[in-house]
Amino acid sequence: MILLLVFLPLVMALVAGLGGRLIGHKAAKIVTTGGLFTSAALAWVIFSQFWLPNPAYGLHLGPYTVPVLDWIQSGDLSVHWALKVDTLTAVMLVVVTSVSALVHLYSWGYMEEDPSQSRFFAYLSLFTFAMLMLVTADNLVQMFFGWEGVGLASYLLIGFWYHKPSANAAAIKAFVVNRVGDFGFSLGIFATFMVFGTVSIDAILAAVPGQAGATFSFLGARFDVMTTLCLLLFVGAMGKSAQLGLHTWLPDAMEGPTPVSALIHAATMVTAGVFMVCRLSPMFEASLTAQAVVTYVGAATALFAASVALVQTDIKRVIAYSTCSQLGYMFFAAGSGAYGAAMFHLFTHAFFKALLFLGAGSVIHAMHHEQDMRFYGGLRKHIPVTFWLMTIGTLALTGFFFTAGYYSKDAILEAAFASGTSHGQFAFFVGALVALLTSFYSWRLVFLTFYGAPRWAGSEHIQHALHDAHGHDDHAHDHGHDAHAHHAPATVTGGYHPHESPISMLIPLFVLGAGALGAGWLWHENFVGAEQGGAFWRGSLAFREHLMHAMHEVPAWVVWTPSIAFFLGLAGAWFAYLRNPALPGRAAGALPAVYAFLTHKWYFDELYDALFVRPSFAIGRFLWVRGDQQTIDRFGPDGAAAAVAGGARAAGRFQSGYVYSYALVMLVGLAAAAAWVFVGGPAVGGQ
Amino acid sequence: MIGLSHYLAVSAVLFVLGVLGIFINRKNVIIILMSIELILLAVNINFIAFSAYLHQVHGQIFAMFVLTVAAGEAAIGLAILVLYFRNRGTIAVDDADMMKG
Amino acid sequence: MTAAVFAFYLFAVVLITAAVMVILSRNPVHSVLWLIVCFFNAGGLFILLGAEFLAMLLVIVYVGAVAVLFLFVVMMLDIDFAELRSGMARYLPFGLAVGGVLLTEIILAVGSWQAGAGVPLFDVLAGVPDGMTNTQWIGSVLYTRYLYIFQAAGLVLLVSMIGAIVLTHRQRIGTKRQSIAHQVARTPKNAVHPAQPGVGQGVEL
Amino acid sequence: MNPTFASIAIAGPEAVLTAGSLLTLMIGTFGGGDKALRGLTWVAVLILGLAGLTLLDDPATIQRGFDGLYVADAFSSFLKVLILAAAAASMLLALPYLGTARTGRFEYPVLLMLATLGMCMMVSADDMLSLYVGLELTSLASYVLAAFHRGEARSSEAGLKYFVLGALASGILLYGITLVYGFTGSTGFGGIRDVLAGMQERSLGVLIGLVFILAGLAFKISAVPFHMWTPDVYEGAPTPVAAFFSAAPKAAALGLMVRVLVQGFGPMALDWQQIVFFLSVASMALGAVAAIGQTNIKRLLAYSSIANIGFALVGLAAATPQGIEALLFYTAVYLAMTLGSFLVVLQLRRADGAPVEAMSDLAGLSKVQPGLAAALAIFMFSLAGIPPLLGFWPKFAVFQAAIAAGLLPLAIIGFITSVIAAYYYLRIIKLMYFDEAGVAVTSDGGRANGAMIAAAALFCSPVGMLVMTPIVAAAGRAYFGAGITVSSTSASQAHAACRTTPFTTMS
Amino acid sequence: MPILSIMILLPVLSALVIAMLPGVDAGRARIVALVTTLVEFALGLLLWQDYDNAATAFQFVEKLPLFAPYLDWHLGIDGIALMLILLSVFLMPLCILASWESVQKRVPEYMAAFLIMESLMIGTFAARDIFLFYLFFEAGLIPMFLIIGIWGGARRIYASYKFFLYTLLGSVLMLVGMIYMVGQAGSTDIGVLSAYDFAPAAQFWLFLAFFASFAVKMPMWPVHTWLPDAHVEAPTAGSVILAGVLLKLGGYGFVRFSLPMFPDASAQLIWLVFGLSMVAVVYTSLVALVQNDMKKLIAYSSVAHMAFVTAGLFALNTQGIEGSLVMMLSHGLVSGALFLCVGVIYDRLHTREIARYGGLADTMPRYALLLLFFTMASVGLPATSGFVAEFLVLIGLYQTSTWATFVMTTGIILGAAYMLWLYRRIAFGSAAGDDTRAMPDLSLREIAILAPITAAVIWMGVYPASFQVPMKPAIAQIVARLDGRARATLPTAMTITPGLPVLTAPAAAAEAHQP
Repeated sequence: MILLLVFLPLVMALVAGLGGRLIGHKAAKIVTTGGLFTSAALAWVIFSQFWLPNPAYGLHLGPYTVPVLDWIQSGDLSVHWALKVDTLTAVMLVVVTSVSALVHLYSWGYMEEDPSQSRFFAYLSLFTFAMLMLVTADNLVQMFFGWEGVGLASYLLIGFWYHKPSANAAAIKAFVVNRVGDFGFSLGIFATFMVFGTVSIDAILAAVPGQAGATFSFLGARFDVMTTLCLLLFVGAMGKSAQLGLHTWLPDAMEGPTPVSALIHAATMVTAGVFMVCRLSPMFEASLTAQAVVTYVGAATALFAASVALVQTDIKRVIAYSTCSQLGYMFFAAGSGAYGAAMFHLFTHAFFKALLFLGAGSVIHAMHHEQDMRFYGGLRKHIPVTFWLMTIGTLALTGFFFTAGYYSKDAILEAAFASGTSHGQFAFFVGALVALLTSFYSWRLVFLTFYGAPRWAGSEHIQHALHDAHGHDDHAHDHGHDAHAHHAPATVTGGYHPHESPISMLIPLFVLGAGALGAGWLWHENFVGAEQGGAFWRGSLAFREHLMHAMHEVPAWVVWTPSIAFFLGLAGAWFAYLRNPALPGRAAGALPAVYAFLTHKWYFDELYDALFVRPSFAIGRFLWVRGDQQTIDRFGPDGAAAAVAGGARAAGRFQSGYVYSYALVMLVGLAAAAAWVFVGGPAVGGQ
Repeated sequence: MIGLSHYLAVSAVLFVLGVLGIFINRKNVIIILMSIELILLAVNINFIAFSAYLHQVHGQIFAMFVLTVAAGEAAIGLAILVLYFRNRGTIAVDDADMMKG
Repeated sequence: MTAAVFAFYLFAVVLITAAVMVILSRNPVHSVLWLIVCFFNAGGLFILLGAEFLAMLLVIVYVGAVAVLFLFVVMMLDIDFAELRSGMARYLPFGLAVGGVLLTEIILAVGSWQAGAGVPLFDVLAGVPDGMTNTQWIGSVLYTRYLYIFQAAGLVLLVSMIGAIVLTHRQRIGTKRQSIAHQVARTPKNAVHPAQPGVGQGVEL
Repeated sequence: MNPTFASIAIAGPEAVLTAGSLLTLMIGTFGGGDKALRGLTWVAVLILGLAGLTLLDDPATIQRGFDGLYVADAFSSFLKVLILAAAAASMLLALPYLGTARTGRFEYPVLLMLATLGMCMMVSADDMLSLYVGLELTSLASYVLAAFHRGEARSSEAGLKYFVLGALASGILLYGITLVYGFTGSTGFGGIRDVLAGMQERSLGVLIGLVFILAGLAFKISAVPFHMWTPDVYEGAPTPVAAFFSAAPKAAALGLMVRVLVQGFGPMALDWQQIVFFLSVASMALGAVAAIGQTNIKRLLAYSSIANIGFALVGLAAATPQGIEALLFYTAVYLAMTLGSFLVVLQLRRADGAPVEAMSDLAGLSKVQPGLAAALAIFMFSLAGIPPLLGFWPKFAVFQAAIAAGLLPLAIIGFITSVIAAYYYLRIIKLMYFDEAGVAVTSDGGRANGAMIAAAALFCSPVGMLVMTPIVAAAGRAYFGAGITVSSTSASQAHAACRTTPFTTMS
Repeated sequence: MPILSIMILLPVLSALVIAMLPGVDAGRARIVALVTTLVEFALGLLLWQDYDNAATAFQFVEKLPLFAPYLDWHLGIDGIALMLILLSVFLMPLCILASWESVQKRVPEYMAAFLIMESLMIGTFAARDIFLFYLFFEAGLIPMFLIIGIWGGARRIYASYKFFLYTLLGSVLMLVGMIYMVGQAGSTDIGVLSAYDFAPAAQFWLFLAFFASFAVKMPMWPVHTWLPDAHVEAPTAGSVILAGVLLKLGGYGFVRFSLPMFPDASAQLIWLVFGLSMVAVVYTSLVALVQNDMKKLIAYSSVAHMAFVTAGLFALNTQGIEGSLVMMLSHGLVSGALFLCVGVIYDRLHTREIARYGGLADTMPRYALLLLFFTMASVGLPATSGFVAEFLVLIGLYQTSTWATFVMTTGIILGAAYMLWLYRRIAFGSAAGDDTRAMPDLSLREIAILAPITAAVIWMGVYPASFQVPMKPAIAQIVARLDGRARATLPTAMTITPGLPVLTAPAAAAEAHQP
């Protein structure tokens, strides 16, 4: 079953990708979507086996591993292709396959006009396969395979509209920044192998206690082994999950088609880092330092991303930064020891963030690929279904009572507070602040998009659509956002009539909306419940029951903090964007430095560009010209050749053509040889 | 008393003179040919001196054959010289540099 | 100072002086003449060493033949002697230095000669009976022991002969040579060619 | 039997060559004259072949004749075969050239044969006297041959230079011989060796004599710094003569040098080893470097021969039997390579009928004359010492000997110079294969020359490696016939010892 | 059946037929060459099939004293040689096919040169006599010189000279070393020499002598500059062979000679190799980033990849050496394929300048897909051969030098950067001109060339055991020979000390993890 689940998407991807031309778009879409729904169904079956008590397995199914093939065998190193199934995996399987299946379906409508749809669906399925390999990995190397595989798919999908230079740049950026993370991840794998002599996750986790507290010396200093391993691996997680420092690719990744953003950059791939930390939670448990680092990084990311999201005007970028911020939540939950809470938030987040993205996609679809919220407004009446579903998503995201986000975010904040560590306390306060910001920017998005007066006429996309009745291939045009960043948004419709998306796009929205509403209520006891949690996870992550107990005993103000933050944010957004729309502009004018700092995303891109990208090219050019050509070649082969040629000229001058100079050379040679035997020869007679 | 070394010294001087004759002279190839004769003469003096002091006939025989060969050599040398003169109209050593490098 | 010592120094000094003049003379004819002086004095030295035969050979072959050959060529080549020898070699100082070094080395080397340093002074040949002259002594081995070399020397001379002829003998174009056989074999039949030319036509020969 | 007749019987090649040269001379003079050149050449080749046939004796024995002036052994036989073959080739390859250059005179084969006779005498010399006379016989004939192209100023200039310097060199050689004679009382190699072996301390006179003799011989093999004549003479002399110079006399002079140094001066091996070392390094380096700027093929080949002599001398510098074996092997292969190269050059004619001498004339040859270009490419790669062409293996052998003798620096320098030298060999390949054709070049030569080119190319190609074993074996036997024997050890032990020990410890 | 001899001699024979026989025109020459190389490939497969994976001894041994006293015709293969021979015979038919239409000048000679090249490559890997190895090793220069010089690009003369003389200079030093070794050990048999213990001082110099040759061949920084020139100027198939097989000779030399014959020196000089490899990875990757010429970029990437090979070999442990060997095979396939890809578009537009292309994903989608695949294989994406190789190398290297691993691993970032930057400029965006837009997609022949390589790359990436298993006994032998040699103490050596609260099997666990 698990084999079918995992490999079906691969097969379908190959069918659609290689045979897309042969079988046509329609067939390609059918096979990939069909394959994914099959996988999703299987995933739910597996999940239910772990979730629901079943006497057939002694109430609950235990973890098991399905071997597939030998992979790399070398000396002590032994790596297999194998599929590991336990609760953690099952949760991920559900998330991945469900969202993927829905996104497939959604894309039928969204990508309807694209000339290379089959390629798109192939990529989606390929991505799903890689993600499934990641979550079912029984060893670090296979996890790395999935890790890189999803990176590849992400690269391909971000750059799907490869005519756009910005999409190409974003794709490369995503891949390379992820590689930076992978750099840490692979070093972590190497170090892990060196310390534990194996890369099998089960074996490593079993051996962790033996290495706790071990140190190694390196360059004269002593380092804690487990801390080092965890931090190296965490660098990988940071890259994949776009944590502060390695986050820069994620907002740019919005260049990809919106379903991709929903699938990869919200629900699944970016959570791989969280998944890895949870999967290896016993290792992190062995190092307090590593946990603290994880917490701080998570908290910082949450804060950073939320602050940037406040000022973004691109609807997808707002959601992207929101994702980034929510990933920060998950990390500080993990860092606080509440892995279950992290996974829970991952689970719920998948529903409501995918919902938001797909909703945003629906809006964009309706607005003819305009993504700038400044050209939206008043869409509530035109696309009501989308409006309502996005509102549900926003409620869940901001943690309105009894929505999915309410349960998971509360759990995280309470766990952080209850962890009793200083970094946990810190994370709690940051988390509370971020909850407020989240509420503010989320509602800002809703208000800007669906309320107020229409401001559509300023959009070039809309203008295009109006002038070009067909206008199908808009996304094939190279429109940067700067190109149409008008200063004064028009407040007219321009005669454009947005339409609600087709049913294939709405069904996924409904399903996800349901999840966003109900998933928290349905499963919170399993994921974070002190009593059921242990039985649910069954050792697939480090589940601290006492922490879960402590969560329920936190002071009341802690419990109420997120809700208060929600209301404060909602009120703020209402005040700034509905009640008093001129306020944001005035605020930006009053604090230009802060505004610029936020709109430039804390200047990370500029910093990296100056620190890494430009120097790399400059050094490369320097090494090529100065190093290879002017030093190595000049003093090496070319220099030697020149020296020999000079020698040849000198010898030629000696060969003057005159007999007497020839005779002289002979005599000099003769005299020199005679002198040599006189003074320098060895004292040898004839013994 | 005159010893062997006296003869050898004379011969050495003659030899070096012959050698010098080859390359201090830049104008006339005939002088070079004569210098070669001087060298061979030095050789012969050596042979005969050694032969006398060793009481052997070897050296004298050798000297005789050197004389013979030297005569032949002179003939060839002069023949080449004549040929060269016919081709170039000069026997100046300085002019013989058509080939170099 | 015995006569022999005097004779040695005389011959030696004249020999070296003449050799210097050979290489320094402006006029090649003078050089040849100085060369002849060299040969005579070298012959004198040979006689002092008891090698009469070689002394005579030197005078006969060198003075009689080689030097004359030189002279002949010098004259024949018709060179403007005034023009020649206007300059010394550019490398003269260096050349002299090398020559000096060489001379020193040779003198040092031969100075170490001592009879009896492992050299068998009187070998088979040295023990010829008394009363045998130098010429006889040479003659006694020249055609026996040195037959091989003697023959080879003949070939050397043959080569120089062929060489001289090959290089300098010119077949003059237009010279008439007598061929007696051809003359004798001539008959009217192939000498006379009857012709009956028509009017205005020439005879084709 | 009369000892003289017995001696003549030993000296078969020399006797045949003497009689043959006189015969051809007479045929030429009284027979057809210059018109009979073609016939005479074939007659001369036949005589050379006959002379070769007399070598079919058992080469293992050492026979001395003419009261110790002459020795016939496997060493001399090996070299004589090479010399006779090279001379025959030089004779044949001249035919087309002499036909067009209007220098077709019947004396050419006669002189060549007399020169060959001199060379045979050289390699069979067991005494300074026979050495000298043989050498002079060769030299005098060579001077004439260099100036053989009478109407050509360059040819007579070449003859003049060759003569003057050659005479100087033989003067130096003779002077060295007198010193050695005076200090050892002997002119025979065996006698010199015995005296030297008995000497208690080193004799300056013998040393200086040795240096002078070495200088004289170095001139003949054109080792640096006694090489200066080589490029000019090769360029000026008629091309077939240059081919001849580059081949047979080199073999003879190398053989002579080995015999003098090993048999005569064996006890002084450590002394001459250093001089040979220097000659070798200087020749390899100069040959490699100076050739780079050349534009004339013959000059280039002259420098190439200088470099090759340097490589061959590495074997002598090793001063071990193994080194001599390698040197002989080197000589054999070198002859084929150099003669082959000259043959190809001779085969080519420019459209205006002039012989090809400028390297630029070779441009694009591979398109016009693919066969000749391929052959020349084989020779060039072989001369450059690139495996698997045969030219690599003698280089390998000499350096192996040098390393076994502890001369690691020599080997390293040698290999590096071979890389530098590869550059100019490659240049010819580049001209022929990479460049577009410049002037039209035609092939003009007899079938015999074509066959010789093919044979030489085949020999130098990897196929030649198949005959490597017998050649090396013959060279090995040749060495052990040269008169060095180790007493009181069995042959196999001696072989093992000889491969690594210098002569001094063996004598 | 003397299968190795047949494999060596058959191409030579075909080459002679093509080059010598009159009346062999271009078409026939192509067919003869293709058939020959296919037969060779079939023979290679036969070799693989008959190869006994478990045996440690050399197999298919042939020994004839043909070239006494200098060397023997002594052939035999172990797993390492087997794999490299397979690589050669696999790439060869593809090279012939790749030249099918692009080479129109002097086709018979061209085919002959390639066939001879094939024979020499097989000979190099199969030689069991050290001088026979040298012979084949060195002889390869000649056909390659001609291939670059005759059928190369504009600066072919400079490139061919540089290639020839550079590599020749390196290898003559090795030859000196070989001669010395044979003199010491008294045998030319590689097996005997591998078991002979040279004095450590001698090992040091011998190691450097061999290093001079193999480092140039590899090529390692800073003697790499011949490679970009040679690659750029060589015709496509020439580049494929150069990158695919000839560069492997250096690595093969290290593993066949340097490691087993000079184990002490190898262990002592790891700092040198690591240092150069580290520089090479960063240096050449950065240089590759700024190239405007496709072939030059790939050439520089080859230098970086080869640095992984050297670093892995001198990790001196099973993973490192095995990884290096897989890397050699993988790089042979991948870089060969990349050059073929370049050749495909070069044939259409006759320029290698990256800026002249663009938007090929539109005009040549099949091509873009394959190029993407090979790009990813080049950057070492898991499930391609490149990953297995890089991973093994680095995991092995980590145990020897953490610091080196750290620096070398940056190669995976930089590698991704320059390869994707290249791919973006070629395949993405819009076409640079009308001629670029008019380029037709891959023909059937071109697909037939690239598809087998694709399959092989995936096979090696997913199930590398097929390729690793035959090599294991040989590698085990080498590792055993290296075992216990005193290693140079690197300043970055890492030792693990167990923590105070030891829970399980304290001493044993700690011992086991000491590097």
